[in-house]
Amino acid sequence: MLIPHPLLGLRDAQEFTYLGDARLIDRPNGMAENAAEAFHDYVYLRDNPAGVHRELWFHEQGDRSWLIVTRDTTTHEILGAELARDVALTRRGALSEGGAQA
Amino acid sequence: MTQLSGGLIDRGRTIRFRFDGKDYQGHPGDTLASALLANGVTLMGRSFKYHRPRGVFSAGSEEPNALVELRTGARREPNTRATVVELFDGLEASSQNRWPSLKHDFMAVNDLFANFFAAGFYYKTFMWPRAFWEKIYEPAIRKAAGLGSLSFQADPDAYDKGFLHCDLLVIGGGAAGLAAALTAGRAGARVILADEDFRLGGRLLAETHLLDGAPATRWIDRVQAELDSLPNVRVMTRTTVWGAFDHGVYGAVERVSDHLPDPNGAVRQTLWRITAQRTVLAAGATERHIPFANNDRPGVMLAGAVRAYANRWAALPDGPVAIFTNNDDGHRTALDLAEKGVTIAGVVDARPDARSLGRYQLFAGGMVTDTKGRHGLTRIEVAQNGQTTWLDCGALGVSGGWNPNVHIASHHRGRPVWDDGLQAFVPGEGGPVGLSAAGAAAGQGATGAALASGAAVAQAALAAIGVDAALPDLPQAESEFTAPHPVWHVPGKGRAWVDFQNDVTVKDVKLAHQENLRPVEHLKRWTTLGMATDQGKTANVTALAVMAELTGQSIQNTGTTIFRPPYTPVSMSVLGGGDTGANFRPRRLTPTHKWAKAQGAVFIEVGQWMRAQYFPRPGETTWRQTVDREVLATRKGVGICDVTTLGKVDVQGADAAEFLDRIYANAMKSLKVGMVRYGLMLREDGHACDDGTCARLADDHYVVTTTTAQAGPVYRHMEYARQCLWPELDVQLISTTDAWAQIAIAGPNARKLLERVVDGVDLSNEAFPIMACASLTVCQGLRARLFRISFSGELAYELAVPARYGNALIQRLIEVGADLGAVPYGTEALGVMRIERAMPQATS
Amino acid sequence: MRFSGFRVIKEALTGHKGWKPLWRNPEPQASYDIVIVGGGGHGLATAYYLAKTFGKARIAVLEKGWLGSGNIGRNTTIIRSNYMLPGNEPFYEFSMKLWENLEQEFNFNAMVSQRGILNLLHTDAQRDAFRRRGNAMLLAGADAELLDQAGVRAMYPWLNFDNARFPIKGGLLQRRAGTARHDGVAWGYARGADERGVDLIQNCEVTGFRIENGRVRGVETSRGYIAAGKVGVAVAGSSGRVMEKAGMRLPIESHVLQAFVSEGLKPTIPGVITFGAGHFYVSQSDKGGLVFGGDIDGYNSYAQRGNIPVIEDVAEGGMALMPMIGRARLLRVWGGIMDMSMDGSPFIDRTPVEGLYLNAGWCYGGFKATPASGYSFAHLIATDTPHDTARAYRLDRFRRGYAIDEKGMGAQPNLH
Amino acid sequence: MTDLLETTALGLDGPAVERHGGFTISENADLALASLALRRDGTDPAPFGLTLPGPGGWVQGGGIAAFWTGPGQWMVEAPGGAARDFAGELKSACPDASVTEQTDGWIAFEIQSHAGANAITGLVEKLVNVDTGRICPGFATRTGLEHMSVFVIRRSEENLAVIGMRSAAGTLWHALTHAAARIQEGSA
Repeated sequence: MLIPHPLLGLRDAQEFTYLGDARLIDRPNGMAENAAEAFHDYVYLRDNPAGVHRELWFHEQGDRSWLIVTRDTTTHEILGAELARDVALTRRGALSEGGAQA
Repeated sequence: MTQLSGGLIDRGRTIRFRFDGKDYQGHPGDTLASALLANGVTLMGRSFKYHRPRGVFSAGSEEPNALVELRTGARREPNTRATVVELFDGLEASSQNRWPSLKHDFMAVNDLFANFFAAGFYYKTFMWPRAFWEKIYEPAIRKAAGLGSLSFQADPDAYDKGFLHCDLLVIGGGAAGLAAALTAGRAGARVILADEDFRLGGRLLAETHLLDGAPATRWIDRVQAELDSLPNVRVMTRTTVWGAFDHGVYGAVERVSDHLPDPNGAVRQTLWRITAQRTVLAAGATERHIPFANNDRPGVMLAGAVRAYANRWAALPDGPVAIFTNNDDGHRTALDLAEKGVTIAGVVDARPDARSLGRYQLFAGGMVTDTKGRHGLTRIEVAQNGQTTWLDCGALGVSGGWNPNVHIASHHRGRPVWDDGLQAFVPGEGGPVGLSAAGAAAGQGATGAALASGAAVAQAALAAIGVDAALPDLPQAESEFTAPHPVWHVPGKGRAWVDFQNDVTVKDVKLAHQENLRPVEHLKRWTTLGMATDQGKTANVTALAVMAELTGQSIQNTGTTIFRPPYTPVSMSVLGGGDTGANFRPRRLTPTHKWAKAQGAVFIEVGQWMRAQYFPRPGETTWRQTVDREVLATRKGVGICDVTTLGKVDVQGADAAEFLDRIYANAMKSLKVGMVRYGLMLREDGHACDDGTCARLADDHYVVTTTTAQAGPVYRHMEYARQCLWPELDVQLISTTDAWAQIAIAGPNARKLLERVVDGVDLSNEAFPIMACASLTVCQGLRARLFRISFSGELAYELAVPARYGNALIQRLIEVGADLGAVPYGTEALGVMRIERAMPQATS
Repeated sequence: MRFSGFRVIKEALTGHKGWKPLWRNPEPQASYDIVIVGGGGHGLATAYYLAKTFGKARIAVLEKGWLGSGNIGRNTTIIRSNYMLPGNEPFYEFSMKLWENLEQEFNFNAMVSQRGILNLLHTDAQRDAFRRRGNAMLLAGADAELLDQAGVRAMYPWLNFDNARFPIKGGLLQRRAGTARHDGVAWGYARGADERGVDLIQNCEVTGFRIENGRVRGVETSRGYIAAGKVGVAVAGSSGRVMEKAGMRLPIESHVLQAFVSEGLKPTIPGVITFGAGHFYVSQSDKGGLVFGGDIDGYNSYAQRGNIPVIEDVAEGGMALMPMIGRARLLRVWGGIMDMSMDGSPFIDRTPVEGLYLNAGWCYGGFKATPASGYSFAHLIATDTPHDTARAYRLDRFRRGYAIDEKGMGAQPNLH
Repeated sequence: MTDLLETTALGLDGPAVERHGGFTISENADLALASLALRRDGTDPAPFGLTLPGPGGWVQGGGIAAFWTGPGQWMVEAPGGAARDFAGELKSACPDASVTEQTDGWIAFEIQSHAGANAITGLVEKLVNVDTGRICPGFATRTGLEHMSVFVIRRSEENLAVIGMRSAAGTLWHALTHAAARIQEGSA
């Protein structure tokens, strides 16, 4: 497999370490009332679709970037890849504009 | 033997070789199979189950019968197809799956009891008494099964692997492949052309077609010369592309020196991982046969193979040749052979309206119904219009049409589709992205069509990646393809083989139908159809057509089994690559390794690291004695231990403190500059996953340590936290594990010893208390870091210096600490001291 | 029809005319008491035990493809009970005991062969861990022996002892472990179930569940609606897909595992060997092929095919362990979908939907569990209480803090 | 100046230099390395006047060189500077950035081809899965090599550097020399 690194172009997937479901970047607030329940779902229930899946890959043998790769699990076709940091910052921005983040 | 004139062998040179202990001669250009045929050898192997005598059946990698053990000693290579072994001087081969000899095989007794060994018989018996399965039945089955045997010696040859990248990969160097490579090469694209044969040309080499009025080899040579001259084209012969993987990655094996008597230390085979933007599959087609009673005798061959042996290698089995066909292609064999002066015993054409294309006896609407000849074909029985005749012949060429080699196009579980016009499966949807088939592999088997298709498919493939390619001028070729008339087997009483190697007959297919194992996967598994070393290349389509006939389903709906890599079997050695011994995986050495080794240390593997486990001294006979001494000496005087393997991460940035506060279970923000704190990390599920220390070197600068085993995962997690969870924090990370040699100095005399190496720093308890840290210099100006931390409960420090000085430092510490009782200790003593002091042990 | 050596001889002498279909091809009925979704090993075994042991009738097994087309038809055939944790070991030992009498019981030779499994060890730490595991096995009534290097050498003198990156220091041997012919297991259960009246319905894909008031009423299929009193789902790699139709998210990820077979060879490797340090395990089939494998590819997948790095990795491991296999050739690589759970252990449990039961999460170790899984699942469906040995395989165990994590890797499915 | 003696990454007293095939492979023990990472509000640094390269790039000038290692992160090389506190110098030059000493974290093996640029390409094909069409002078990347993580830098047409973990220097040396020797054998 080849991962289209946003900065480095196509790279051998062997350079990467796989984590899984990109929802893991949305870590629940540990201080919230329902934290136990939220963490159970966060830790143990991942998206496992037969089809398009957004997932985290770490360029461990490369530039040490975490990527969010969009991939079809039935064909392995890759539809895109972004720097996870950019995605996380965007979400932060969106959240703080909405004033939701404590 | 029948030796013919012409052929693509160099009669000017002679090659000596040996088969089953007998000496023979052949010529450059020969394969083992062609040379054996030229020497009059037709019996080459025994089948898997019934140990039936078998001769060569094909002229390529689809060969089910002529399997040999090639070479001797540690280089012995079982199950090698004689049809693809390039002859070399001194070649030695032996037949296999027989005892005591190929001619007189004791296990051929199986054939007499063949009726008992029908498909699936072993599922129905051998169950009583229970203990007999492992003790009696199974060993007997195992001994009779299998084919060749391994030498049980390590492979002495060298193997290599590598990576190639190209715009266009062309698989197959026949008419279509050459046209594709030429098209792309001239357009300036980066091209790789790979062909499994040792000579480019593919099927053209076996044919007498003229291209632009001249022998095909003239065009092939011209194209090859041009491709060789183009710096953007890499021509790889003896290279089999064996699998298609995701995103245009292909596995290929180049047989670098398999054609040499001895690689002489050079690489034998290279595994290439080829990344191609686009791929043209021009892998040709494989002829299929038509099962009839006793169709497996040596001398019964594919008609196209008979033609290949005659045209390319100028060799045939003894005696007249007969043909059994359901299409025009069978006639071409008769024509070519007749041209060479071979007697044609007759052409049996299953088509009632068949017309003769030359001067030979034609049996239109005929069928071959039986054969004779124990170790080699002598006669065939022909049935026509209700009458039977026996014809004398030494060889029978059978042609049931051609199956496009759709394998690699189907490696992504793409299912081939049945083309009624062609009477063949062609590549279907769902194949590897970026791959298109051309030539015979796409059902374009006529030479002219193959050439045109190769060029056109390459042009389209390049257009998709933005390369404009002009179609090259292609030679004029005769057109010669006609679709076969569907005849899938000859009905009759005798056993008619479908899969030769695994001895699957039409009756077995019928039995599978009778017992309701009708889905094609059940058929395969129940009968073992297509599970032999040839993966049923000449058998599967025929068998599923027979099943379709029985169920009344269409061939398309009956479907194929799944095509999976490799296309042809690949040696374990080349897949396993080069280093299988001590360099199988990286080994990490500590900065003091050289010194420890000189001290006679016993090393232990910790992750990839080799750490000193203990340092035995003369007279110590058990590890326990040594470890006890090391512990006591440390407790009493001072012990020294290399702890470099602990992971180290340099953490900087304005928010470094906040970041570490979040990473650890305990607080780090409150840590003062110049101090160290023990830290515990938790997984998201609450389990402890790592522990270590966190030292604050400056307001915005920390160094944290991890356990040896978790150095990688902890760093990965910290990057994850930094990039994904808290991207707003200003923090920078980098591993410094290898940069610093870190030495633990523990025991009541630790301070005294340190004072002797540290450059003018007050190490008193007041100035440098427990959990203090500092940057300083040692041994006259060497930059160093000192941490007052202990994992063994003693007065202890860890001293870090640039790794290159670690070896000298530990030596120096031992030297200057001699009077303080300085001794080195290893991981075992470290563990003992930690446990004795109830310090937490690193998680595993 | 009863199979026997006598019967084989009789049929051979009479032209094999008397062999009957191994199972019928029934049309699906409008309703069943129990519908099992998935005609793989676990589903077929469940139906078999429901009919045979628990006396249930009106059972159907619905299979979207052909019987045994899931992981039962695509694995490395190893059977063993060498686990450590109390949640696991009694279950797998129960399975081993069922294996030991399986063929006589269902009158079909599945070639259960107790040729022993040897887990190699290379370090002191591994020896300690294996000793601990061996003791746990003994406590659960299984067999285990810790071998030193000489013991390993006596069994397999051709392993790489001398120039190895990971020198072999010993191994944990379970003699009663071994292999079984995977297709034979599926066929044996299928035949046994069919004989007891179970309808095995092939080419029948479940496309949805009909659930009313929190209770399952039946399943929608590609061959129409089928009403059912109870529905048991045993679809291995498709668990995520199928249970989504019942509105459930599972603590499971689907991953691809590749497995390998070499060309046929004369007897080479008598037992099963695992080389954890090199990500490689191997045995030899009765047909002579070396059957081997290694790690999963490591990314979520439903594509049933893997990629080349794992092929190389496994071959490297094999060559490092036994350099004498170098001249053997790889014949075929295949990939199957594993339902990797969050702790590496399976689920046999009721679901929040009444009457809907789930058997899933076998990771890449489901084959050896087939008999016990079928038996326990049948027990659960028939009696609505878990079988004694499968009590720990609950869906809510993470919420309750009872993960069964043999490898200690935590909630990272691709590391189990 | 310390009186402790250096040991090279290969455990020798001096840097290894060997010829294998058409290549000379030498251990660059004198190379100082320091990583440089941007801070949140830091200005783009130009250490000692060197403009830092973008992804995949390596530049040299003013007696130092640098290559991109990750977003906002570079490795700066100072040939011959291993004995100095190069990280300290770099930090003084770029006070706004995070600087970390990396000299002994790595070992650089310099490979010189005596058979032209094509031989370098041939060697790279056997070592790492990076398109040789991209590995032109001025190219640097981090990738995998025989289960190790390495930096590969094309310093010039005929010079390639492979920088790996210091602790695995022996394994890396073996891999490089082995591959280099085979290139010659194969083409002989």
